[in-house]
Amino acid sequence: MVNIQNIILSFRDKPGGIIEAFHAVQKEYNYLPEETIAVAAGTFGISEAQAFGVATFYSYLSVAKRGKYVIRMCESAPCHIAGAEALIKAFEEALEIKVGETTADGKFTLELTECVGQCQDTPVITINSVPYVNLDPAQVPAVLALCQ
Amino acid sequence: MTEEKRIVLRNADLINPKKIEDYMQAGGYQGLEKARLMSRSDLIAEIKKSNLRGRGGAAFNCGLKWSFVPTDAPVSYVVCNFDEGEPGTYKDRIIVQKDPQSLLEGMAICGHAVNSKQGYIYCRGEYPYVVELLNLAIDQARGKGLLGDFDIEVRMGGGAYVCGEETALIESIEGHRGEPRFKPPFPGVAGLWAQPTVVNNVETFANLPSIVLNGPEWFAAIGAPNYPGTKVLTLTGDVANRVSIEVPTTATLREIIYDFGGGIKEGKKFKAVQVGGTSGGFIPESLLDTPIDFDSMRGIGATLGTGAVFVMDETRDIVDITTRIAKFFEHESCGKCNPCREGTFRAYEIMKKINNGKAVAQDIENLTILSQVMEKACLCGLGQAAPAPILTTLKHFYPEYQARLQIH
Amino acid sequence: MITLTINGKEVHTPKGSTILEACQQNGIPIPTLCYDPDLRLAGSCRMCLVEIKGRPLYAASCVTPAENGIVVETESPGIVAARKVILELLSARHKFNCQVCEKNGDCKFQDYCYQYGIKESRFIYGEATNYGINDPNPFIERDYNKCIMCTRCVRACEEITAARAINVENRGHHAKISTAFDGNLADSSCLFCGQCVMVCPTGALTSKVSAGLGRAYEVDKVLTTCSYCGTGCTLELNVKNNRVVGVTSNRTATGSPVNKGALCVKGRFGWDFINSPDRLTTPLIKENGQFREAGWDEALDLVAKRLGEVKNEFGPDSMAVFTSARVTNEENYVAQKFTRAVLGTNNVDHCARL
Amino acid sequence: MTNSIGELEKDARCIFVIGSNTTENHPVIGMKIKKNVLYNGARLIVADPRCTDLAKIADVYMPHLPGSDVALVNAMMNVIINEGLADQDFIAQHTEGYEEMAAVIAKYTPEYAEPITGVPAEDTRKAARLFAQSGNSAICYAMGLTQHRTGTDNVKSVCNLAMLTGNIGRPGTGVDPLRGQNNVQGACDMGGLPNVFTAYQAVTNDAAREKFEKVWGVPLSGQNGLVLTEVINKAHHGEIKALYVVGENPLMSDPELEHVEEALDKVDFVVVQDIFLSETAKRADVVLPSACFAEKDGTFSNTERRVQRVRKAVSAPGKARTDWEILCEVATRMGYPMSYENSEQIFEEIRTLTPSYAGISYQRIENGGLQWPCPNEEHPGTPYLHKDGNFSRGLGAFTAIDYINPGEQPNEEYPLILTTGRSLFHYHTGTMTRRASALNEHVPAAELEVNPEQAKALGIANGGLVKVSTRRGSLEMKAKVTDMVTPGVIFTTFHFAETPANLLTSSEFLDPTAKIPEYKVSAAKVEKI
Repeated sequence: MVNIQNIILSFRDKPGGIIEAFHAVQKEYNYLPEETIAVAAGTFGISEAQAFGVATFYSYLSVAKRGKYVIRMCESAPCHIAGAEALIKAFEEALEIKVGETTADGKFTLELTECVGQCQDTPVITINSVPYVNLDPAQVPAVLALCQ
Repeated sequence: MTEEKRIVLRNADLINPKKIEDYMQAGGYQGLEKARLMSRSDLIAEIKKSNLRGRGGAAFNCGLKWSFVPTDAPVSYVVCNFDEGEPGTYKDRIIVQKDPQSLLEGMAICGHAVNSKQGYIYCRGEYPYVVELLNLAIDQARGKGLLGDFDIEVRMGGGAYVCGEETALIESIEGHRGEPRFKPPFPGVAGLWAQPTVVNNVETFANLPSIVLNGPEWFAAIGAPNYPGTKVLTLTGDVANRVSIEVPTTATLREIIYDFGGGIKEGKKFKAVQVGGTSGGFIPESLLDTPIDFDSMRGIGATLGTGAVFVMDETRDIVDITTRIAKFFEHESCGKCNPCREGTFRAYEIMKKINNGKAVAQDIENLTILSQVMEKACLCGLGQAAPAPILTTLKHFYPEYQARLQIH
Repeated sequence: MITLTINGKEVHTPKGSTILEACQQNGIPIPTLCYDPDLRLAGSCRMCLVEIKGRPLYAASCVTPAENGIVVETESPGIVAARKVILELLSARHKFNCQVCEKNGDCKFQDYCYQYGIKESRFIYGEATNYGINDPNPFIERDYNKCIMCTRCVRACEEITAARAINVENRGHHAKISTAFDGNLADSSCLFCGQCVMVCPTGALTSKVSAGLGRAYEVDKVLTTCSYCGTGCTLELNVKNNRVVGVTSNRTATGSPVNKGALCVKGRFGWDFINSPDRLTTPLIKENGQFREAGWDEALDLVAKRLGEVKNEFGPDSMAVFTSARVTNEENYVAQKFTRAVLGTNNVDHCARL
Repeated sequence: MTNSIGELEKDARCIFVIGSNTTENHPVIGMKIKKNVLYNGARLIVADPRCTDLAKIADVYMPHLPGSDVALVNAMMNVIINEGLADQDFIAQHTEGYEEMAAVIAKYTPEYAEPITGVPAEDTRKAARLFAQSGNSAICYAMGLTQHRTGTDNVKSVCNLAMLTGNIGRPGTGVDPLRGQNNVQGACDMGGLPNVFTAYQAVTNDAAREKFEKVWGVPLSGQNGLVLTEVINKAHHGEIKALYVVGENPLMSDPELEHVEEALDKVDFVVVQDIFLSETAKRADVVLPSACFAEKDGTFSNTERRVQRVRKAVSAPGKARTDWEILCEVATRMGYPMSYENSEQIFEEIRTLTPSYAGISYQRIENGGLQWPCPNEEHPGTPYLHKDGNFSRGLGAFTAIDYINPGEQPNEEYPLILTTGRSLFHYHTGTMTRRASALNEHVPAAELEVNPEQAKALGIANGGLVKVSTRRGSLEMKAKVTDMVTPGVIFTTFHFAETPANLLTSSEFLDPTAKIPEYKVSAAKVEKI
């Protein structure tokens, strides 16, 4: 893993680059480990409270530890009518966790998301930002099997 | 019958989006070249004359917007709003994925018009794969020296729908919480880092190369006179063909759903269509012959907005869908202004109560007054538009609400 | 000057004014919650909405420029309805316990609910948010169940104190004022200056030191100068029944020229030594190594007599006076006059250097 | 302060803070500086052995060794002179003594100073350029600069720096000592000093003395009195027979407490007027209860020379009386009748004898106060001194100053430098703040700040008990492991009677002019308990 300090410092000269830095850290760790906030605050000349405020504003960023595979399930209207609810339930049952939780082995985190912009093929989920489209509950085991 | 007319998607599937040479061969960057031979004021006058209106929520005359940038501003910015977050919308993604250079060329044209040296593309965080493509495209354009002294940087959003609002977007580029600013000042006067800033979306910029190349008269003659040109639409929901299309703005909703979308899936009957994304109004069958241009849509309480066309068949539960939409706004409200922060939350709670069959008439009354106040009192477009689905469904589909009440 | 019409009356205001300022200059009351003349504008509470003829949306008067010829209504039926809805929305999240609230009688939110007749909220739907009230610090009570998210505290922390200890976390209805990771103030960059308490328009932020000692309408405020460091901040001693029960601050340039209402933790929360049971209340005379209480006459006579004896026996320069950097100019003057004119020596000094 | 507090918020484009932990000791001034730096683009230079809050946001932070101020400032001036950044016009028109000073400065290259100050030469250069090239540069200092045996030299050095760059006599420039106590300025203005009457009129000046003799109606001594530290030393020798203490607490605030204690024991008669039974009051023969600031009328003069009202809010407890009333009673009983109706009447007498206060009246300061000099009732007060480079003495005098090392040097037995100061949450000897419930609850005891590296070497854990010793004595307290202090330097506060830090400080090395003890440098050692 790349050192958080180094990741963030590489954005130092980018005005307003804190969000880019957060994305870069999250790409590496799947969430923003605690020290991210202090390091980012110091790097971008703002306070920790301000950095924390930024990090918690954006739903794509997480300050809570997440699993290796973050499954975000869209439930916006087009996905909703295409059966998102059943799909969500299927994931919850398959992983034996509720939305917002992480499996005990730290492998999967289930999250809801709003639209991810793949509405031609609903319902849609993303796994670590890669979209999987046109899913139905029956495909859940196969989708999970892709995560190795 | 209306046919597809491709301006922004003119190169779609005809060129390799990863090869700038393909784009050049198809006439790419000739618009920019032509623009650079014009004076700034002439260029702005041309765009004004074309009557190109922003392909986003406000449909403001593009050239007029540019003209607000003070001519003596030492620093100004061109910002591309690529934060399309409206559920049912993915047209900007299609445009960029199929032809990224047309966006860059459009931004560079704008850069020339407002004397800007720096552009930003604010791309939603859900599209990391598109960001890669964009960066490749920028590298290629830069490598060929096509952008001249204008540079473009891509910034990623973070899953905040409100950042589609131009001032929230600017806040986000500055590294802040994406909370909208009050206006005035407008970005044209004081935007990014308090400098004059033009914010347009992908589709607006992508129109520019053709307009410059073919002249404003050419463009103004296409589609509806008050909203000329084409519109890229994305069809979702219960249509047979869930496709993206580009049509002149004279096309009607019925044509779009039935001619392009192939009608309702599985031979079912039409019930409602929501245009412009989740903040759009619900339109019943009786209004389907309305053309899609911005003003006509506004006339029926809808919005063209992002060009999302979300179709619902006869089996769909309007109250349930509206409840789900209320949840969307509850989730996406930034929380800065009172009526939106509290209003979206309470509206969702009331919708849930109705949806669960626990509500009484008073609840609908409360929902109505709340929605009416939000429309007029919220700080930004998000809160102002959030009640539209509620108010339009209450208007056109009231019996469905009534049927849910405990005491009818 | 700009001329505009407000509530049917033509009024004038300098160019660059907002509609709110135009109203204030012309004695037209506008309710505000997030507006604070010392802080950057937010335009977010929407209480100050007004209707401008020909514009489809209501305008927040605190951030809307006054323009020539505009026609403004400040209390139209639509505006009143909107304010009521806003107050009811806030009432739905605000925990009312005015009967025991420190801010009762000095609460803008309470005032407006009263003014607009908000007896109950139409919008109590869903589960009420319940934030714990447990920030273990001795200075500031943080009760976010009463917070209306005006963010004046955040802006004051940023713009007056520059401590930036708090910010808004999360978003939408779940937004809340917090330190990093929503921790305790003591673990943050908070300096406990209480500027947040000063600007809070509700009972969300109050002084723990003053808790229960007196409401705003019960106290007299006496403007004076802080007794701690040499900055010379002006503060208001809050007095109830001849007892200091708190410190507030005046924010006007004339009333508070150095600090414009800003104080530090000592000035705002360090006042209760005044009422300490350790205060000396009677003269003491030492006899056989022990102090005993004495009357003034006895003590003063003794001091005068002994000083006189020393002066006679050893001369004036065998005596010295330490005057004080903590007593008034007048007292310092009297002390050095006493040293020079009465004792007859220049042996007078104070701890300027220590 | 030559200038006004408000100027630090906007007018100053560069602020050089040396020996002042402003955000803790003058919090409201600290806020203004911070805002100017964070939001208004002002540049900030901080020289301090501790990495204070301001140091963290400084453009240049120089953690110089305690007591090396002259070397540091001389090195900055060396850079300014050598790089042609001095304000030659200002020097030519408004100053004297430049050549002599420049001759001394010549050897103080940043490289020469580096081993003395511990500040990298490059940082000194950066600081010098920033200070000289920012337009309006102000200097703020506090006890960190003055509490050395070279305190007067240190102050004169920063005056040199201000004059060298022409940073005097305009808003946002100047030399700004931040006074530590609410009315230190006033006590000095009022002649609470052994060599001057009010407004610094020398007791040795015949005309001044005659003026006071005439109004007071008695002959006055023309011989300078003893400063506080000299009084203690003389008392130690048995030469002070009576001591009258008004609201001071030398048994906490003075150096080498054991020495003070012995001295007080030798004084035949000690009177203490105070609001609490302070450590000093406990040693008194007679204790007289006085009123605190909330219980009396009067005026305080703040660090920017602003005379402001103090207003009575409540009555004093029990039989307590105001300090002036008590003093008048004693004077009267000693055969010199002194009585005033109220504090305003005293102030009126002050005005007649004090040129800089002559234009100030209670009526005029009802709203907002006035900054002296204010010579007449029409005068608006003086926000900043030396306007347009016009010094009260005519030309501003440069002083050639060589660096002298602190009196006490670390050695094998006492390898560390102990420096003392204050906490945000307490005030001076703690008589008030220790009895302010919230402040005392929040910070109930002193801590010894130790650098992590140092702590590791000594096996000290954060919060662990340590013994800190100097040649004078030892104290036990908890350690606070923090990189706020550099290795080699330890820090504690002097607010706490349980751990009186001045038990450790020395009274041996005094500034020859101001007689300030060297609080900021004591050779010390720390042991884990």
